[in-house]
Parts: sequence; structure tokens; C-alpha cells
Amino acid sequence: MQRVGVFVCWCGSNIAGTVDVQAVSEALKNEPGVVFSTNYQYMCSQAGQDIIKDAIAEHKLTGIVVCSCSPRMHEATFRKTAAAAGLNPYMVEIANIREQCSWVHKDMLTGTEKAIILGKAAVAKVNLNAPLTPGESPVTKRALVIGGGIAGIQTALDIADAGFPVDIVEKKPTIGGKMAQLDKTFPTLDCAACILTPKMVDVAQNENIRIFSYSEVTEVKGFVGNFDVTIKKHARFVKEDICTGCGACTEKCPMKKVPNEFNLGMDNRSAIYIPFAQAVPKVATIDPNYCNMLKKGKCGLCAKVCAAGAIDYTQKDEYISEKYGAIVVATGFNPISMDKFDEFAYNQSKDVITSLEFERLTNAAGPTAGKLVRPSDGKHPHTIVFVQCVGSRCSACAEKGKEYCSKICCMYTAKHAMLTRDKYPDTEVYVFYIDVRTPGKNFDEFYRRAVEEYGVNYIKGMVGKVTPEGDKLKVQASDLIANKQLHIDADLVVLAAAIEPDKSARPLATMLTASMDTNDFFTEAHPKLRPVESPTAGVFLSGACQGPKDIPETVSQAGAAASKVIGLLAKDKLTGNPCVAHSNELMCNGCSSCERVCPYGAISYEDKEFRMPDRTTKIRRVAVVNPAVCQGCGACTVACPSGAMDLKGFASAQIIAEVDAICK
Amino acid sequence: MENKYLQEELIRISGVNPKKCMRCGKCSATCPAYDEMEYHPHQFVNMVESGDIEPLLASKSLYRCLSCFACIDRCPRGVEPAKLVEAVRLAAIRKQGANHLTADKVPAMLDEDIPQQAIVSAFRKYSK
Amino acid sequence: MKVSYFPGCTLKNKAKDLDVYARKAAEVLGVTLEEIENWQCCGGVFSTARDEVATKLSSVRALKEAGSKNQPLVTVCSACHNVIKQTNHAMQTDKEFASKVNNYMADGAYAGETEVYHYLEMLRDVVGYEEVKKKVVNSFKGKKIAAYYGCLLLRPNGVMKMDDPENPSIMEDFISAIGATPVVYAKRNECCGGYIAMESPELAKKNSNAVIENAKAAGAEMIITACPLCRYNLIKNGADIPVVYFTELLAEALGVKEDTNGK
Amino acid sequence: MQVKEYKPLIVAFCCNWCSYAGADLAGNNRLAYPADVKIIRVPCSCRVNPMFVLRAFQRGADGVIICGCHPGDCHYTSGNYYTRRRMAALFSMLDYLGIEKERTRVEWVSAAEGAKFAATMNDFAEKVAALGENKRLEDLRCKK
Repeated sequence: MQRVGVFVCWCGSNIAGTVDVQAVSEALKNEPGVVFSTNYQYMCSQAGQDIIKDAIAEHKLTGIVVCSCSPRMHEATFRKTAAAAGLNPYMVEIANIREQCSWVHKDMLTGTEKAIILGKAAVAKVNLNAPLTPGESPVTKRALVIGGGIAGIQTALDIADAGFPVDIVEKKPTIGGKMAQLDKTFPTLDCAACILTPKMVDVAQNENIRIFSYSEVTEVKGFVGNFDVTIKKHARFVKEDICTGCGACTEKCPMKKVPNEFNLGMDNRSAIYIPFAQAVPKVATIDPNYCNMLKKGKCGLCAKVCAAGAIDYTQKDEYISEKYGAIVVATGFNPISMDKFDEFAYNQSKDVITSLEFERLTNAAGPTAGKLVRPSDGKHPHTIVFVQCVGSRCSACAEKGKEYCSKICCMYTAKHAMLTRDKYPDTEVYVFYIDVRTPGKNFDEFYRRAVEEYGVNYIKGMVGKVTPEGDKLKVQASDLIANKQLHIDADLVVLAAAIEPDKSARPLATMLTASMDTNDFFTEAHPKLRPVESPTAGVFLSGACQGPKDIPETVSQAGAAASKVIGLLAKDKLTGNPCVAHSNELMCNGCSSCERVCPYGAISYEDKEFRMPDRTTKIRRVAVVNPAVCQGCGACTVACPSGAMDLKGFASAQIIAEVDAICK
Repeated sequence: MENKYLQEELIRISGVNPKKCMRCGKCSATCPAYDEMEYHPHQFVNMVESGDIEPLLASKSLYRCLSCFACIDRCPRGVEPAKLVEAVRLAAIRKQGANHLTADKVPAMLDEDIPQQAIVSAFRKYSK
Repeated sequence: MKVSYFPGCTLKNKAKDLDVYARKAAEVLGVTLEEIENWQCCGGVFSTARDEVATKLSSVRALKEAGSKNQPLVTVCSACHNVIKQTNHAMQTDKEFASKVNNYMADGAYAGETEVYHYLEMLRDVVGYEEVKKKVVNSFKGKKIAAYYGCLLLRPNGVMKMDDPENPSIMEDFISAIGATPVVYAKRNECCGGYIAMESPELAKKNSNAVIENAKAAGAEMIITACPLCRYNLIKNGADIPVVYFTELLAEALGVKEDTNGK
Repeated sequence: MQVKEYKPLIVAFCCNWCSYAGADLAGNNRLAYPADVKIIRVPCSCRVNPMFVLRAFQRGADGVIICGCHPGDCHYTSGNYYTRRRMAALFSMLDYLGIEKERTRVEWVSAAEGAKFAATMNDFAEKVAALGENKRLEDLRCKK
């Protein structure tokens, strides 16, 4: 029989306000096995923990029940307390009387009644607890970063600097991500390429970093410290190690009518291409959808002009398997499609563009060499209308927009408006806004400068309709302050499209068993205290895959994720979860049911010799669980027809005891 | 207090929750009858929310809404201002003798080609 | 196939063309339009108020009759379509409203079971534009035609669900199917002014002019519509290009327009 | 005559990663649901043996609900799919035995869905309460 101690926490008035803690500790005194029961203001405080430690020693407790907040909050704390007093930490059970009792029930009577029942269930369970010792598993000292934008680049550089090898997997032919497409950055207006490209070069030159560009992750197995990852390297039909990036092939390629995705389709590239001058790795890639040689077997010009002999039309997709200790997700964002917002005539006029397209239009390396002209006729626009919140803060229709604020649009629109007025003072600039949101260092000052120094017309209101007519865009909008409907003949309309997580994030989350919110942003382990960790151990989050954020925020989160990875990789061994499955081999009949349901392949079979009652021996096939691989889900325990399989810490007998206690 | 009752009534029969409005003004930006209205779609939402309903009841704006539903479809928050305009209009014309359009006025408005649809629609919108 | 058909008041008077050509064309396409017996006017506009019951009864009766024959209900006038479809939606989703309406219904309750199609949806989804294309005898090849949706066909989108309300293609695809070139312009889904023509002809004029100008600037030689009131407003307010019902073009393309001479 | 107010007894099995966290979030946001709901934490919804459900009904539970991660989001990749299949079979058998379908439920509640958790529990408790006491499987020997 266990000697159980019960400790009821008041949590100030959080619990004591709705639960009569005295009554709870009194009621639980009479439960089987309970030899000590008390209550205290803050059990998690040092004084509270001392009460527990003293009681363990004084009453020779073999198990304790803490009636307090959620085990997700302080289970670890109380396990440490128990361990410090010489009790096996797995002899601790928590009755959640705060989140699942005092906080959701209003009156003292029902709250107390329920708290007692929850306490009884925990006592019933702890009576059947057994001391558990966690196993250990080694850590593969290599990290994987998925996504090669500024988030992935910064994370990889920081991890590599600490001396650990890192691989970056990037689905595009080059790293750089969205930041490579930007012109200037707010609020300092330094040029994005000037600060990003040196980092890209650092990545290429760092001997701890390998880049798998034009690649994607196709399979993830294993667990924290021991991930087995399969990476698919798409055939680029160019030998990466031989290509010098001279660009001769791209000049000679006869197929020059391929929409250039780097410039968002505003100009064309060749079928063999290097996305931009500072690409890393700077090697060519053949687009199989457009290459005549690959499609029809006719051409081969690029192979002829390549002095290095790097072209290989027979190249196949390649699969690489690698082991990693930690995985960082840095899959980033994209602007949403404007198809559902055609009241702004995006599909009807080339002169209605998104803000990212505006970045390319003003970028010196962009399709117009930085000259701000109308995409339709190449003329200088004299009146530009910026529309904020296109698809952001839109709760009316999930197919159309996003309910959240995209966070970066207010600032980049102020930047666009300011730069336009700076470079082309003859241009009239209107910004239609709902709210201007500028929290951030020097952000509001920046926006005010756009208005006060550069004379940008900020109008509170929304654009309702854009009508292309002749060479004008007739903009119909509201000015809420003046209480007027405005009609502006614009030359260019720029839409601040909402941003959404990259489409590759959802399947990746499934592979990683990492959770996502309803908007497909990755969820963090704790929204405030563990913002760069996924709830799945060993998976970390960097950049806009976790939520909309600007460059400074992305970079700081990238560094934070890197430090978490370094902390993990610095360990030689990880202590595992001792709550794993185990099979009672005397009951096991070797049917393989458990093996079939195990998602981790943790169960294998052995032929074992058993002594029979008549002193003969018999060889039987029985299940054996590998505790380092088992994650403790318990699927096998239900599949097992003979009841041989059970789960430590959540044994069938324990759960049944809880059910009985609740239903008493 | 009467306003409180009227406000609740308007919210009930329209099914509109004016609290969902985030003051973006897209309804008024898209309204094709804006210039002929003294109170605009966003004001209907805001004024019903604050209980300032009397001016709306007396306004000719009620009879300028075209029921084209542009504000309903384009509102980013699903507020549906046109339904509120409709509710206020009904509150006005349901009072005895408050019909906005009466049969004797109709002949003067007609021409040879006007479709029946226009007449029945106007009656449905303007009279009880 | 047989479908129930609700012509509506205007189609029996000022907009006979819309009706007559719709029937002729349907025959060629293998669809029989069975007119609802004793149908009553839909009222022209849908009242969004949840306590407006009496004005919606005629629509429910028509819907119920089509339902009793297990047929979808097809409409061709934009206004009738809007009213009937919104009424049907209210019957499906607003229980309180539905129970009030059912108090007026003889034999059995109705809960929005009948499917409502616009004639255009019938062409697109039931007959198929490919099928229409095959039956075209007089192609409008080379003709630049602008579709005018107006407001009632597409909105509110949550109920009408006919097409993308901001970037529709159902009428453009129809124009392509009869061999012509569709002209896309922004004002095609803006209101012509509708019934305001009675009260404030100036407002109707302003709106209609904007539509016409926008269509012409985009190169339109002709405008098609499904709504008698849209057509009236556009013509009345100085359209100098033809404004015709889409069914008329369909009948002409299918070679049955002449048969209807004398109506 | 004194009638004791009928309070249903509901056992909720919640997976540790999603639904238990969802229940915690409901608490954090002070979203009330009936105290009749008692939660048992399991690592994964697939840990719930049909025997546990039967045991609960045998001991007098009026309703049993099992909550897990949304399909595709299971912390253990596929556990909730097992739950879905196992419980579908169990619940239809229970229905056959006279335990109404409204007394049993599998619901997906993510860690972010505190509101859904509370709403689900409110709805479930209401439906179970409407059915009244479960007498079908209750083992009277277990009654005090």
C-alpha cells in the first residue's frame, strides 16, 4: 500500500476563490492510502515546495498528489520537488483544480465538489503508480533548417557559428527568400540586397553549412535528437559542382519567354536561368516546363556553350537521407492571391499591382531597372493610390481574406509612399487606411515623416471600387473624416495584399507532427514563454511561418531559435520519456497487432524460451518495445487483444481507477 | 429608452450585429447612391450602434438605397449594412400613414417602356 | 429534361423577348420549361428583414410547386431569380422565418428543398456550354459583346453562389459559346440604379451612364443583360449601342429567332 | 416529496497535446461549462480502450466524450484515426445496446480551441442531461 500525501494549493484566490481548499484537503484525508493532507497558499513557491519535501520525509510518503493548476504548468516543478526529497518523480500526480475547475465554475459548492472528485481520481491513480526511470538517447549533432529566406539564413549562420553543422533546404534554386526581392527596408531605408547578400555569401562560405537548393523535405521520421529526414533534390539538369554561374547559357537559350517568378511575372527569363545576379548557389537551373531539349529533345544550345560542361539533360531527382538532432522551420510567407478581390480590378488592369510587385518595380535590379513606370504603357504614373488591408482583417469570408492583421503593410506602404514622393515629387500619392499601425522602434516617426515631410495624403477610409477606363484607373473610395465619397483618377493602384504562410507549410507540419493554427501558422509551445519552439520536441520556429513579422523581428526570432537548437545540440544525451509501452511477455501471444498500429516502429518480435508448467520449455514469439523509440501514445495497448501491452504512467489499471473514482 | 427598444428591434429584424464594424468605410466607398444620401451606409451602422436612430428614420437616405448589396458583399467584416438600412426603412414606413410612395403618385413617374418590375419593386421598398 | 419555370411579371409584358427566346432556345437545347401554374409576382426585390413574411409567400409557393414535381426551378429574370433564391435560402437557414411561412402553406411544410437555377446556370451546369457551342448555327464571330450582370445576379454571393461576385465569367463564357468575343469591364457588376428610376431618374442616369461609358471604353459593340430593369435603365439613359437580352442572342445563335416573329 | 436535482455524470477523456491543452485554455479564458464534466488525461485519444468507456457506463456515467487532436494534427501522427475507427464501432454497438448515440461522442479540439472545448462540453452536457439518467449498462452492485 502506498503512503500518499495530498497537497491542495490555493493559488492565491485563483483556486481558493471558487474552491473550499480546506474542505478538499479534509475530504481527501479519508481516501485509501492517504496519510497526510494539507493546503497552502502557493504550493509552487519555495515555501510550498518545502512543505512537500518536509512531508515526504516526515510521513515517509511513497506518492504525492498535488491539487493545483494544470499539470502542463507545474507537473515538472513538483516532480523536481519530489526528486529533491528522494521520491521518484513519477510518483507525483496532479489534480487540475484550477484551469479545469475553479476557473470554469462559478460557485463554491460545485467547485469544491468537483475538486474533491478530481482529487480522489488522482489519489486512486497514484496508488497504482510505480517508480519510473527515463531512458536516454543520443543526440545527432546536426541541425536542419527548412527554408532559406532571411529567417533560415540567420538561424543557420548562428548555429554554424556555435560549431554545429547545419543543412539548409530551400525549394527555390537560390536562397534569399522574400527579402531578396525587396528594394529598401523600413524604417532605416537601407537597401535590402546590401544587407542580405553578404549574409547569403557567408552561408555559402561557411564550412559548417550545406545548402540543398531546389530541394524539399519529403519524409521525417524519428524524434528529438534523432530525426531521420529524406530530402528530395529536384533535377536542375545542371551539375551544381561544375557550373561556374557564368551565365553564358542563359544568354544563348532561345526560349526567352518564360515568366520570371523573381520579378513576379513582370518580365521574362530564359528556360535555363539564374534567378538573380547574387543568387546562392550561383548555378543555372533548367526549367523543364519550358526547355525545348527536355520537352522535345531538340535544341541543346546551352550544353554547347557551357565551357565547364555542366549541363546534364539526363539528371534525375535525387533523394538524400540524413540524420538531424534538431529541425528549424523557416518556411516564410506569401502575399495572398488577389483573384477574389477584383473590385480592385487586379485581374483587369496591369496597372493594379500588389505591394511586392511595387518593390520589384522600384528595385534597381527589377524589370524596369528601378524606374517607376506603369506596367501597361511604361509611362510615369502621376497619381498613385495605395490601398491598405486588402484581405487583412477580413473575417467575412475565409475563402477571400484573412482575419488577422498582416502587420507589415502599414510600414512598407509608408515606405513606398515616402520613396515615391522623394524620387518623383511631381507624383500625387494617396494612402487609404483603416488604422495606421506602427508599433516598433522609430516606426511611428517614420510614418509621420511620410505625411509631414513628404506630403503623402493619408485618408481614413477604404477603396470600394477601381474601374479601369481609358488609361486611367477610376478609384471610388470613402473619406470617413470628411464624410465624403472620393473619386480619384489614378495611374497606378497598389494593393497591400495580406500575407499567408507558404503553402508548403501544411504538409510539412503533418510530416513533423507539429501543430498549426487555423490560419496555417505554426503554433509555438507557449505563446509568451516559448515563442520559438514548436510543441513537438526538437522542432523550432523561425520567421513568418509562426506569424506575420517584419525583418528585425524575424532576425531576432531566428537567433532565438538558433540558441534553442544550440542548447539542444550541446547535450550528449537526452533523457527520454519513461512513460512508454511495455509488454507482459507471459500474456503476449505474438499476434503482431501492436506492431501494426505503432507509428514509430518501436515494437519488434523476439523468439523467447518459456518454461511450461510440466517442466518442458517452449519457444514463443513475443513483442518487445524499444523504449528509446516508443513515444508513449498507447495505440498498441488498445490494439492488443490479450491485454499484454500496457503503458507506463498511464496503465489501464490506473485509468480505470480514475474512472471508478469519478463515477463513485 | 424608446431608442433602446427600437435599436434592439432593428438588430433583431435585420440580423445585423453593428458591433462587428471596424470602421473601414468600405461600404460607403462602394455605395452607388452615396452622393444622394445624407446618411451613408457606414453611418447607418454606427448610428444604430449608438442608438442615434431618429435622424435616420426621418432621412430620405432610406429611399435612396438601391438594395444592390454591394456593401454586403464587400464588407470585410460581414456586417451587411444594407440589411440595417432595410430595417430602418421598414421601421419608418410601417407607421400608419407613413408610406413613402402612394399609388396616386405613380402615373406621373411612368413612361411607356418602364418595366412592371420597377413599379412593384418601388412599392415593396417604399410602402407597406 | 423537364424543369419548372418561373417567368415573372415583366416577362409577360414589357420583357416578352426575354421569355419567348428563352423558351425557344431551351427547346433546341433539349430542355422543357414547364411554367409554374398560377404563379404570382415575386415582388421585384427581396426584403432582407426577417419578419417580412407575407411578401415572400408567392416565391415559396412557386418553390413548393416545383418541389412537388421533383424539378428544379429555373428563372431567367435577374430580379425574380434574386428574390426566389434568397427566399429559398431563408427557408433553409432561418427556422423561425420558415415556421411563420409554413403557417400559410396548405398541405405540408417547405424547408428549402427545391433547387433554384438561373437560366444561365442551366446553360453552364446542366446543358453545358460545349453543348451550346455545338448547336450554334449563326455564330456571332467577331462581335465584341459586353456582359452586364448588374447587382442582382451575383449578390449577395453567400446566397446566390452563381459565380465569383467580383470577377464573374458565366456570361462571358456564354458570349464565347455563341462565337462572340467577350468584353470585360469593371462596371459590369455595378448597379444601374434599379427601381430608383421611379424616384430619382438622375441617380439612375448617373449610374447607367457610368456602366455604358465603361463598357464602351473597353470596346463593347453590344451589351447583354438578363434583367428587364437594367435594360430599361441603360436604354433610357442614352445607350448608343444595342442593349439586348442574352436569350435573344442565344435564340439567334441557335437559329430559332425568326420562328418567334409575331411572338 | 423530495426530488434530488438530476445532474448528469460525464467522463471526458482528453489527449494531452491538444484537447487537454484546449480545456486548459478554456480555463484560462474563463469559459464556463458544467461541473458535471470530469476530465481524465490520456497521452493520446488512442490510449482510450473501449473497456474504459464501458467501465464508465457500468459505474454510472451518463455520457462519455473522447477528445483528440484534429485529423492530421495528432502528436503521434495517426492516433486519432485509430480512435475514430475504434469508437465508431464501439458507439454503434452501444447504440444497439440502448445507450443512445447522444451519450457518446468523439470530438476534435485543438490546443487553440478553448472556446470550442467549452462549447462542446456545454452542448454535450445539455444533450446528455436531456436524455436523463443512463440506466442501461449501470451495474447496480457498484452503487453505494
